[in-house]
Amino acid sequence: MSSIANKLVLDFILYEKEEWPNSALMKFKTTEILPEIFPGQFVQVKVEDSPETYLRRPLSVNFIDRGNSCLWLLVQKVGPGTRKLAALALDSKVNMILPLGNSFSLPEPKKESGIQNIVLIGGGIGTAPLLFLGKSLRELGYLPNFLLGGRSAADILQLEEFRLYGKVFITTQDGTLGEQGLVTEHSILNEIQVDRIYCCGPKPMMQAVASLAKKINCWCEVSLENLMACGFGACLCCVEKTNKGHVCTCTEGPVFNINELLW
Amino acid sequence: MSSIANKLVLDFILYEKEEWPNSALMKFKTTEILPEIFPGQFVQVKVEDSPETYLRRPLSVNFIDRGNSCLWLLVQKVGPGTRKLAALALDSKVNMILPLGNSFSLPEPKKESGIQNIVLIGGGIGTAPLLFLGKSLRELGYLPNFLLGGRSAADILQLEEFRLYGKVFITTQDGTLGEQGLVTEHSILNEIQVDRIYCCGPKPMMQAVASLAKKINCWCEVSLENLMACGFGACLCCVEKTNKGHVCTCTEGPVFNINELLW
Amino acid sequence: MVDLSVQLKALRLKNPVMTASGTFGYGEEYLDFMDLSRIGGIIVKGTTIRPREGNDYPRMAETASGMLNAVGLQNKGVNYFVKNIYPRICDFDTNVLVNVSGSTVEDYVQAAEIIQELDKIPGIELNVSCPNVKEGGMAFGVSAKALCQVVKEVRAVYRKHLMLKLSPNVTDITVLAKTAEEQGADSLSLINTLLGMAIDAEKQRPKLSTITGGLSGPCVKPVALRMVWQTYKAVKIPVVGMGGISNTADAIEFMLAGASAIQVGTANFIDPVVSVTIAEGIEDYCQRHGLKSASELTGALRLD
Amino acid sequence: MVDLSVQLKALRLKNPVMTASGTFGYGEEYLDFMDLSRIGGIIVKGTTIRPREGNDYPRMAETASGMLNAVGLQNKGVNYFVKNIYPRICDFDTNVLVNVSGSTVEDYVQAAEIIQELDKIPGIELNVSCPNVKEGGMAFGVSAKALCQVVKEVRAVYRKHLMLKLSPNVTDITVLAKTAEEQGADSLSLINTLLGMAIDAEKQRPKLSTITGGLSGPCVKPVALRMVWQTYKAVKIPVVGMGGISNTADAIEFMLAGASAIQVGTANFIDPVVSVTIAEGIEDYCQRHGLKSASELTGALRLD
Ligand SMILES: Cc1cc2nc3c(=O)[nH]c(=O)nc-3n(C[C@H](O)[C@H](O)[C@H](O)COP(=O)(O)OP(=O)(O)OC[C@H]3O[C@@H](n4cnc5c(N)ncnc54)[C@H](O)[C@@H]3O)c2cc1C
Ligand SMILES: Cc1cc2nc3c(=O)[nH]c(=O)nc-3n(C[C@H](O)[C@H](O)[C@H](O)COP(=O)(O)OP(=O)(O)OC[C@H]3O[C@@H](n4cnc5c(N)ncnc54)[C@H](O)[C@@H]3O)c2cc1C
Ligand SMILES: Cc1cc2nc3c(=O)[nH]c(=O)nc-3n(C[C@H](O)[C@H](O)[C@H](O)COP(=O)(O)O)c2cc1C
Ligand SMILES: Cc1cc2nc3c(=O)[nH]c(=O)nc-3n(C[C@H](O)[C@H](O)[C@H](O)COP(=O)(O)O)c2cc1C
Ligand code: FES
Ligand code: FES
Repeated sequence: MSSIANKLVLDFILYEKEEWPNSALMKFKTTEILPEIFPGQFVQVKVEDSPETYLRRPLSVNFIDRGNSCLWLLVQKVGPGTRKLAALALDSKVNMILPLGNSFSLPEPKKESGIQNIVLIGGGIGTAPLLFLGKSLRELGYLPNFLLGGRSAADILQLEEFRLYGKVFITTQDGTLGEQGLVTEHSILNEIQVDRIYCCGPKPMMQAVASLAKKINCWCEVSLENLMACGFGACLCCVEKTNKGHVCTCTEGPVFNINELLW
Repeated sequence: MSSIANKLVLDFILYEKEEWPNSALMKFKTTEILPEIFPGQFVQVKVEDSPETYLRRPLSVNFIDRGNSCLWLLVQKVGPGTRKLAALALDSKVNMILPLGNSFSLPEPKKESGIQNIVLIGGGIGTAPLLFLGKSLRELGYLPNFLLGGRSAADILQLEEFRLYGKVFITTQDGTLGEQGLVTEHSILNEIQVDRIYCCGPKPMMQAVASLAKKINCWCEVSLENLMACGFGACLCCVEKTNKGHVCTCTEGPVFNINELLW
Repeated sequence: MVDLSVQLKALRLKNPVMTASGTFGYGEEYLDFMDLSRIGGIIVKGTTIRPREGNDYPRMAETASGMLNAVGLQNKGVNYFVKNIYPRICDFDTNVLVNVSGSTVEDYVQAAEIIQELDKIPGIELNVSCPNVKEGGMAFGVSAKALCQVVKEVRAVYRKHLMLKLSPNVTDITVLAKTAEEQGADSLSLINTLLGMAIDAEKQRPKLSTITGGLSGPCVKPVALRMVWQTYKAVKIPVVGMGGISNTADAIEFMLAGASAIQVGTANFIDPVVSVTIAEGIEDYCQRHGLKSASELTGALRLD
Repeated sequence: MVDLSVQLKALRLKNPVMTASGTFGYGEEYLDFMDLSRIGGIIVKGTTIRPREGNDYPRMAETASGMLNAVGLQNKGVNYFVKNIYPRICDFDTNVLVNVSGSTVEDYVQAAEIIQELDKIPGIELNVSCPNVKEGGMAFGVSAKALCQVVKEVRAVYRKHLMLKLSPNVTDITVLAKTAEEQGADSLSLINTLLGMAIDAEKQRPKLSTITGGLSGPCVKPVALRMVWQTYKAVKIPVVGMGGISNTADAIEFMLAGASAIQVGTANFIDPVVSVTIAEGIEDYCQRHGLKSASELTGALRLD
């Protein structure tokens, strides 16, 4: 966990959008200076004028460009809030609270002797925080392996961006892209000696990855997506039972080492 | 009161809009055939995606062009619903229930001997139903006198349209347009022998017109704007106390002869 | 084919969707919009033994995801209903139940006796829970003793389906539910409106002529659902659930919580066809979930 | 200049805005967003004599204009509070009150005695109305007899400001309000959450691990406002109003209905600065309406 910047409430403008049937990549800009943000952190987005979304919606930071005060969100349309968000017109104003949560633990800059092979496993929209994480790892000298899984080819997003920072491996359940099957079944996991796994995706998938990691005795962090009301530690709604008891996933998470979890 | 068409729930598309600081003229089209609509009738508009507007909003029919299935609404921005409506982008879909309510009583077609001078008095947004009414009166051979009042010049809307169908007289409280004062103080009311008054506007203004009408013993209909929940006679929320007891202004109104009211 | 019909004791509904009293007029107000034969039943406007003028205007205020009303049982009395309204609506191809209110036990009993004579009215819904009328009404709904008496005496004279509508403005709804069951109610419907209030901050005045009024709409759904669930577990007679139902999912939730049928209220104002849409939606839901009959949904909430 | 300060008996708030227990952590969670000295007070998280793990996940569900929670008083116990949290927050330049919950009268008394020793805590808010905990909690809030006992015994040992938080899940809130007043409570705060429930129609399961939970947010405002009004008319001690307050107009409405001060709860989650915005808004409102002091708003609802 890194030292965390002050939390802010900021207005952003949507300046670019790429939309797919079930998801959208939304690029936001703010006129303010962005606080320092670490991979794995998230924002709480206010979805305006939607009677069904009283609370904010937590979304991982997909990418940032602090120099230009740009922040990307990758949004899967699963309900009223995300649908409404993904439907926003360019130039719409969106209010966010950020940066929230802890972050993925970054390794020391790469050395000959240390960690060699890092695998970032993302399932479905769980790939969202991995782009930013992959870029940070690349800056530390690593060549991350992105292992992306989905039900079918349409679920695999941002391929070009991922290729900028590392090697990409894909599984789809219907075999329409990459190897057919689940991420945990991908051949790469047998071919290389995995030193570190970062994982984000649906809970069953993360649990499968966690047990694989335990089996091969590999360091592994996962990012949880528990339901949140506030996102900054005030409501105690987002708890996960860990070896320290109930902890808030919005402040002590969303990133956890699998050893802390009771999975 | 005329014989009323079946009520429908119809989708419209906003195809043209004219906006002022406090109001907007919104022109809608539907692909369906519009039912017969009479002046004084209103529609119940669904304001989508506004957490504060659970109920529909009643708005008078400002104008219709049945041949082209067009319907105009003149909307004053007074709260969340009307603001949201007035802010809609062109091509937005809007759902309405229509036609609702009774209508202004139209006179027989003009004869030498009968009714001569008809005055349509509108205050603020109360001018909305008078355009459609004026057009209908013109079609019956009358040259309506529109007496339009407002706080200041900016409140006097659709002047050109009104001039198409009759003579226009104006009062503003600050004197920025027409005579300074209240509608009931306009000189025209002393200059002509008024045979019939139709009136729509804020309640105090309608009450002033009603007492003037009673004083000069003139036939007078007013259009009420009581709070409504359903708009079609199901909830009994919109009642006005009349000489028949509590009656629903959405079915037995919004138009009442002042003799029916207990003002 | 899904069997959508449900039984409320001897009363058969062709599907679980009814419309709630006070939100559906006498059904006639909706004839332009929908075919009444497509729903399981309608509960007509609150009817009292004597005509009532209702409360003064203003009678409604909008609130977050809901509304307050203070109609106050405006109606022309049961005899007017029998003479003038019943003949117009008695041939509706659905169950027409009359919602009955009163200020005294005698009021309820008399009205029930009069309505019993109407062949095509298979039941009444006793409203002991209207928060908008000073004299009685809600008093019966919040005291087990008063409720006991009114149900007992109406039951003694009324032989058709006796549905009792419970008030949510109570500490423990199961106490009242059990009382009504013991006194012979055939079914329980809930919830009536929650007592609420709205103020105009600028004018510094109440928004309703009666200061307080009845809250309905999606805002009350969580409370209604909880009470249906509590009531379902406490009694054996069928429960008819309502409170904020606006779409199929809402209706399914009430049935899972224990409702045998549901009523749609305020949502009719926003979408006058919604009750038919929900009836169709329930059929679709049953098909998708492999249910042969809608009644399998009742109380099927999974807790394992 | 408007005098924004209000008195809750001997307790002076610099303005009428407080934040509600369970929605504001220990205040620290909001330090990034706002200056705590800008509001009248904060009520920290529900505290119990022994540590509590709280309920299982999931603990929240969104509802129309509101949310359900089932946190279940997760906290590390009063002694942990005294040792580890109090030192960090005791210098906040605002009134810090501790919200106290318990399963037995003894629990409440012991916690009150311990907190009494903390110099910078001018009062406690007794929570007898948490709907999310099986053992006690709400039981005290819905029975006048139980409430009487707990207030009496806490009052016997606790000499600072004793605020009693009432449950809305009752037939007649004035009965409980009067009981608390008689037993010496200094002020009453209301409402706590309404007991509600949410179901996932597709999964056919409750959305909360505890099946039912506490409803809060704008959806409950009409009920809260009504109860504040009823309570204000029934007692002489100050009333602190809450339930869905999200903006200045909401706060003004509660004061007009009789609240001497207000608490902002769930709205803090959506806009963490909202309590300051409301405090400023009240000043502006008083100026526009020519009021010299915010306390003139209390009970100023016009009924003529
Ligand atoms: C730390 C964190 C990071 C996330 N990052 C992303 C991301 O980058 N991209 C993305 O598309 N999604 C992300 N999610 C999930 C996203 O928050 C939910 O999909 C969204 O809130 C659903 O809102 P809705 O109104 O569209 O759907 P709803 O109808 O509210 O819910 C649809 C589904 O989403 C879940 N959900 C609803 N509200 C929340 C909430 N407050 N927190 C978590 N889950 C919820 C529900 O359980 C349900 O299964 C993240 C969640 C968390 C907690
Ligand atoms: C038959 C009829 C015809 C109308 N015609 C027009 C018209 O042509 N153009 C126009 O701009 N306005 C018209 N109105 C008024 C219009 O309905 C309200 O201004 C609108 O509903 C306010 O909604 P809101 O959300 O913007 O404001 P809100 O915040 O809801 O209210 C702002 C003000 O409008 C009043 N209002 C709110 N809801 C209603 C309601 N359901 N019925 C009546 N008044 C309400 C409130 O009392 C308040 O004073 C008409 C009203 C009726 C009953
Ligand atoms: C305008 C209005 C009038 C009502 N009148 C009655 C009534 O006469 N008798 C009755 O038992 N319930 C009456 N109710 C309550 C409804 O039948 C229903 O119990 C309540 O509104 C909750 O359901 P909903 O949220 O779906 O509207 C009325 C409700 C509204 C909104
Ligand atoms: C997540 C959450 C936790 C809460 N915890 C407590 C608590 O510990 N003690 C308490 O007295 N009230 C608690 N409450 C109730 C609030 O203090 C408040 O009474 C209620 O939410 C109504 O106000 P609101 O609608 O402004 O939120 C909690 C509310 C929420 C939403
Ligand atoms: S979401 Fe509120 S504490 Fe985590
Ligand atoms: S608005 Fe419902 S009856 Fe008139």
